[in-house]
Amino acid sequence: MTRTPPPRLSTRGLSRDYGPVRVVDDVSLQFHAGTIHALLGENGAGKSTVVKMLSGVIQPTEGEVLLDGSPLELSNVREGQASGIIALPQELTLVPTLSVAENIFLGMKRPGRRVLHQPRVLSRDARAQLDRLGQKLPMGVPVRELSAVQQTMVALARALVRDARVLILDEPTASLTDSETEQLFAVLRSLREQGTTIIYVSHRLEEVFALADEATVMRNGRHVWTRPIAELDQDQVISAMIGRAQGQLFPDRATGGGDPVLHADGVAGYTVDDVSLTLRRGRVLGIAGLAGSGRSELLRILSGAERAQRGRVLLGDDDLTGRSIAARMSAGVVLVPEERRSQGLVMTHSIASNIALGNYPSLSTAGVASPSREAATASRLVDDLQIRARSIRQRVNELSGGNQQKVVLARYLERRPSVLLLDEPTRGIDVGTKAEIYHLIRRLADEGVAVAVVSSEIPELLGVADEIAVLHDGRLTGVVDAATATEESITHLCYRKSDR
Amino acid sequence: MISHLARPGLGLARLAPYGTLLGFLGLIVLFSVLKPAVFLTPLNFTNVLEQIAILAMVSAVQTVVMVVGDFDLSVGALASLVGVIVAQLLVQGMSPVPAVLLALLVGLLAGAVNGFLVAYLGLSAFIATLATMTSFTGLALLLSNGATVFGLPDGFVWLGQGRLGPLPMPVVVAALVVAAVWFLLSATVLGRSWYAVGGNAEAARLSGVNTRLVRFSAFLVSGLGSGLAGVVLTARLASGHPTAGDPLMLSSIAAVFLGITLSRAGQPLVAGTLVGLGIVGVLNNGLNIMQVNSYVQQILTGVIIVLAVSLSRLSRRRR
Amino acid sequence: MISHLARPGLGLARLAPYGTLLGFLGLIVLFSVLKPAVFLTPLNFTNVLEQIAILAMVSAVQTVVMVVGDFDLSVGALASLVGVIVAQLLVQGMSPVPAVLLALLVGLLAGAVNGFLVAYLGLSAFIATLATMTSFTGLALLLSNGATVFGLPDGFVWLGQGRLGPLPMPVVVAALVVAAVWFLLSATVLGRSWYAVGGNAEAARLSGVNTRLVRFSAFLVSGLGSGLAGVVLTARLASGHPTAGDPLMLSSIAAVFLGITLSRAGQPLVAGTLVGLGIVGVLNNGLNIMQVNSYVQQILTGVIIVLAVSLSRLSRRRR
Amino acid sequence: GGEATTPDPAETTAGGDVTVTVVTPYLANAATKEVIDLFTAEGEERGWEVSVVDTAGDMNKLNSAFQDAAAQQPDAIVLGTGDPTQISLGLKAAADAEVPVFAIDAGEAEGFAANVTSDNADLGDQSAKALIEAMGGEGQVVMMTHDPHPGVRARAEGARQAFEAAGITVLEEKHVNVPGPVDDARTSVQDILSARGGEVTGIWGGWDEPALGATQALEAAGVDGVPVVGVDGQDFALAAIEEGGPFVATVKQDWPAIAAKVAELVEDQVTNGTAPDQKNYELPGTLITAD
Ligand SMILES: Nc1ncnc2c1ncn2[C@@H]1O[C@H](COP(=O)(O)OP(=O)(O)OP(=O)(O)O)[C@@H](O)[C@H]1O
Ligand SMILES: Nc1ncnc2c1ncn2[C@@H]1O[C@H](COP(=O)(O)OP(=O)(O)OP(=O)(O)O)[C@@H](O)[C@H]1O
Ligand SMILES: [Mg+2]
Ligand SMILES: [Mg+2]
Repeated sequence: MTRTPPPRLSTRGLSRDYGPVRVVDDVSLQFHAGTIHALLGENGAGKSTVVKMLSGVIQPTEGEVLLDGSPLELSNVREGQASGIIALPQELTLVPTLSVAENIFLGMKRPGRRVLHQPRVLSRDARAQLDRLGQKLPMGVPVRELSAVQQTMVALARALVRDARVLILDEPTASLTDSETEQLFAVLRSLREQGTTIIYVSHRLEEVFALADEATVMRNGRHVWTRPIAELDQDQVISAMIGRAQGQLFPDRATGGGDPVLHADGVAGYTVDDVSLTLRRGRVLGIAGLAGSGRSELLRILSGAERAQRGRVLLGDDDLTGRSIAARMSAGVVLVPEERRSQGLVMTHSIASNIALGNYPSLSTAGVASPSREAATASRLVDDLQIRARSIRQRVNELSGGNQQKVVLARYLERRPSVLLLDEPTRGIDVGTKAEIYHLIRRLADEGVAVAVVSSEIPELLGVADEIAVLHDGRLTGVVDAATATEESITHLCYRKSDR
Repeated sequence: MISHLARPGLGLARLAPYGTLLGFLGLIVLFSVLKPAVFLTPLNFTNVLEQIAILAMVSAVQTVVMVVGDFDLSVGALASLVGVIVAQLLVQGMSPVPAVLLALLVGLLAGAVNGFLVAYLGLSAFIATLATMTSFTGLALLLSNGATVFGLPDGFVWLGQGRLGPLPMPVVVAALVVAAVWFLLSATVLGRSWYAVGGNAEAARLSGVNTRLVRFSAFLVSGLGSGLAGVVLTARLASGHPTAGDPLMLSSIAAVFLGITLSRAGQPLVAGTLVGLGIVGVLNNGLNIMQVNSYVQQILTGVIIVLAVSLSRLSRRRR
Repeated sequence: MISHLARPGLGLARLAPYGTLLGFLGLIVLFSVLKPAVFLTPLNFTNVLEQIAILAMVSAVQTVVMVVGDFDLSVGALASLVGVIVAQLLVQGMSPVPAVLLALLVGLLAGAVNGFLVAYLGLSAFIATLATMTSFTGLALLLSNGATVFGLPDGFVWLGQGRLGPLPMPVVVAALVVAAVWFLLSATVLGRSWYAVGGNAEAARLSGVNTRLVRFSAFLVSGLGSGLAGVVLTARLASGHPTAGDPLMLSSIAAVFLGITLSRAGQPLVAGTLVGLGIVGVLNNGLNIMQVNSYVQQILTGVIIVLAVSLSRLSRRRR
Repeated sequence: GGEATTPDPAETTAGGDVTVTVVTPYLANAATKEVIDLFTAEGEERGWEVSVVDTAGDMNKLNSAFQDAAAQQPDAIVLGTGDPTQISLGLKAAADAEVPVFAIDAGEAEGFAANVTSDNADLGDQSAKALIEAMGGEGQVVMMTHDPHPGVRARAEGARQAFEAAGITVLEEKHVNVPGPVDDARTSVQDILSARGGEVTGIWGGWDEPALGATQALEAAGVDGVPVVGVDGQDFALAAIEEGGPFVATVKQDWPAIAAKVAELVEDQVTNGTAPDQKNYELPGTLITAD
């Protein structure tokens, strides 16, 4: 009998309760040195909860975590870090007012640098880290002035800079575009070579197959199985996750429609510059571009969330330029924002009140809210979108990331818009539900809604859109037919300067 | 689990279990045991209610401002100012009803100024209301010439000293104000918008809420309520004093903060504010009744408040 | 782009262009034009410095507490208490140096109590420091028996009334305190941790910052600084008075808030606080010099502060 | 920059006009306000330019106000009530600028050219005696005090001695909070009545506002026969006494006489160069009752 060394990190009978509910139930896992281990499961399956217990953010109700075979009691993140367990949480946790360098080294005890703050040294070291990720970020500005992708890169750099024995990444690529993802994978592979244990949570299965050595599937808080990636295919994983076989991922394309509904005429903002495009009834327009290319800003200008510095926005003959968000929403133009926590949700409020927010015109009488209608609406949407929650009264900060995203979607869908602007709508959503959202988008389009979708996943745009508009550095570099476009042709446009 | 906002009701169900409420009950038990013959009488009960009635009006409207995530430091000075104004009008022979209405209008206008500065000019509520507080105090002193304005008609004084059945009038008015604020906060779209703006202003804005108007309206309510409190205070004292309302500022914010310790969402609730008021009122009354030395009474007040609030920490689940 | 936070320096580069600074300069120009012969003299300049010196110490440490996202309402009461204690010790014959050290220790302890309540028990800073404020005031009244404690030795009084070269001692002490706080905030890892906790405590915690210790330390600094302010105040008044420091509370928070309007990140900066202090000091001095009626002066103070701060809105980029 | 450019006195007091600056920490107090107004009127009658600076209870600022005032080189500075032990710095600034300082109702101190005051101990004594008489020479009293104010503290001391001499027990001394003294006193007395029932047979107010609060508490509780006295003789107190309720007496300070005396001393000093012959002038107060 050969004595194998104990796994780098393992769990024994790990369970976690929130109140009366057990969200992780008797999970025993083993993570070995020098491997990348994917943790998979539907939204709300308990992946992030496991990750939090491994890194000391929360403590298990039962069971234990073992490092190199010996039990480990982590009462906070600091103790986890001291043991070499470093986690990148699912939700962005940066200090918005601090600089890139300060965020990267925040909370790190660096020998010889524990008392004095030396910004120059800090910036130099930070830049070295970002170089590994192939990122050039402005070092001086507070991170809140960076785009969502850039912020994710900062958070990644923060996780990578701490000599991790165990590195846990909870959906690091949810908002990354392909090129950033590739850079990240290169770094992760080299860490694997050096013997680091990597635990990787993601809903992008292609990535998992490209990167991981082993995969664990969780369902309803329980461990389903752990297998080597080489023995698996995507359908197996999906059916293990959702407990049944997956139907068709993408719906069929539009057949009819096409009347122009919303028209942007030479709009400009901070990054967006002189963009003109048209959304058509019954059609889905995908919007592609690199990080920071101004995709989000374009939608924000169309929806009134940000004032256009130039240009006009027309809804039919109706000039919306200068109208408030509320006025545009009443006119039927609705934006589902990119960042669910900072822009979408009132985190301490319930699912029901988050859905009601923005729908009061139909959920009240003479200014008095109707709790029964609010509840009925919320219940219906929770069922429709399969939001996994104990009740519609549960606070959204107790939901898993993907389910929070669904609550945001639910609010805006209930407005029954005629123009729907979606910014990264499937960020953090599991494959099963993604398919449903794609079908939902198509159903809305078929009912006559004009849809725009911003996404960092080009395959997603190819699958769901009729046409794809591509932005580079705020300018439109082309609008192509999705049926004939390929990933390569879109990527090409993403990098190409507009020929004006 | 219980909804935070979707269900109206006095909101007791939304309170965290135990917590500061325990502290409040503890205080009642303490004084009941120590001085049963005095503390536990209907008369003393009415006294306590009467003593906190005016503070209750201000705390109720302060609750609204704090729901949207701001403070109103000018409430006390405004109550003083409006009190002086109504007294001046009455002394100059105006009859009570128009005098009161005019004074309330001043309160509303003052609230509009605060609201404009905070919601539309974007000043921080602290600076804006500290500045208006200073100006209101100056105005009150100027209008009253720094002195007590007295000689008010009985019809008016009844508002502060009369009774409706067994209840002192200030208690009746306070009950109406609290009920109105409770209704606004828990049953109306405006109330939910206040909570949404306080919870996440950007999310509210992107949901089509006119966040500026919503914040503005909170200060309007605060101005009106503070003005009313000033009117009742003047009636209760049968005279207008240019600084009579000033202590209301810190106490009202304290009552709301005490109440927040009872809220699961970390946002103020009318029910929580009532408990906060109860603590302030019972503590003061009880220590007076115990005949504690005035200075020691101050020391104890601080200590007991800390103890009462710390109880809410015992019932807190670990993070 | 200009470095936002990564670069030390007095932090002027981090200030929003124009803004409240304009308001401050506007005030100086105003009074210079209206009363050049009095306002623009070195003597008056020293007077203004001396007048804001004690407030400057408290505002500097209040800045630290507000950087971590809290308030300290007890600063004024603590200054009073420590002032009474040092006066009592001196009157009882202790020599100045040990008396001052002992008094500062009391300040530090009081800060530790506040820090414990806020950082470790998790009470809201408002409630916790309001409660300790009440207790500190009660203690100061009790220890002084409500009266002024006087008859302090000259060696001690020199700390408040003496001069070092042309500079009054309180100005020298205030400069040291401000410099120390500035150094802590901008050049130490602890200072950056204060900013991190104030910017997003949850993010800081998940990055491995000991957020409790960091908040606790902010209150320690505040207690020590308030205690020192109380000592210097007592020396300046040549007597200990149980409520002498009380006005420092609101003024210090106001100075920090005024300063925040100059910060791009919306977080307090020492440089901003200095401008806030400048506004408070110049406004008070200037209006006194103009011999404006006291009540009108209060009205104007509010109005001018609003105007000065509103200027910062003109230079703000629209959202 | 050492070479001081202290303004030439002739420049600021152009044309030989007399300027007087009044500084006070208590302008929001009606009695203080009254005497300062009276003094201002006296001064203006004499053709002086009188300005008033209030520091709203802030003693540190009071010193600053002295400095500001001294920097302007007025002919005199008048302190309108306040504690001389806390303003040595301000007095020094005035002395350095060679500006004489007169005090109204402050107390005797080195830096004052003179202090003109009511005898606060006497005010306390007179009011206490009026209360004792109204109680029929016996009983137990509650005192409403505010020790941080030196004048009120002296009155309380005077009253305490009078009660002791007459064999009256002081049940409780209740500190009245400022601002908001009327309501605070009302609340305290309401609670004291609950706790002590009929034990209390008289209430002494350190100034008129707490006395008014006590009166209202007694009336609201329907308690008869417990007299209240105040000190200061403010208008509202006189009105309350006239009504014939529990408020039976107050001691009016002779503000007109005090203001006139200070103005006279200032005039002597400034125009005639004669220093006051006394450091301290104490003018008696007048007891006012319903009769
Ligand atoms: N603080 C909390 N209180 C109550 N329930 C919670 C809390 N945090 C998480 N849960 C519940 O635990 C379950 C598992 O959540 P978790 O975040 O681990 O899911 P996940 O697998 O990471 O999902 P996703 O893919 O959507 O991120 C969910 O049903 C969620 O509602
Ligand atoms: N108010 C603003 N002030 C300054 N810069 C801004 C502002 N709004 C957006 N930007 C900048 O404009 C650029 C485009 O931002 P936008 O969020 O639209 O990009 P995006 O294509 O959606 O990228 P991402 O994938 O990062 O979300 C970013 O670099 C961002 O920093
Ligand atoms: Mg998750
Ligand atoms: Mg984007």
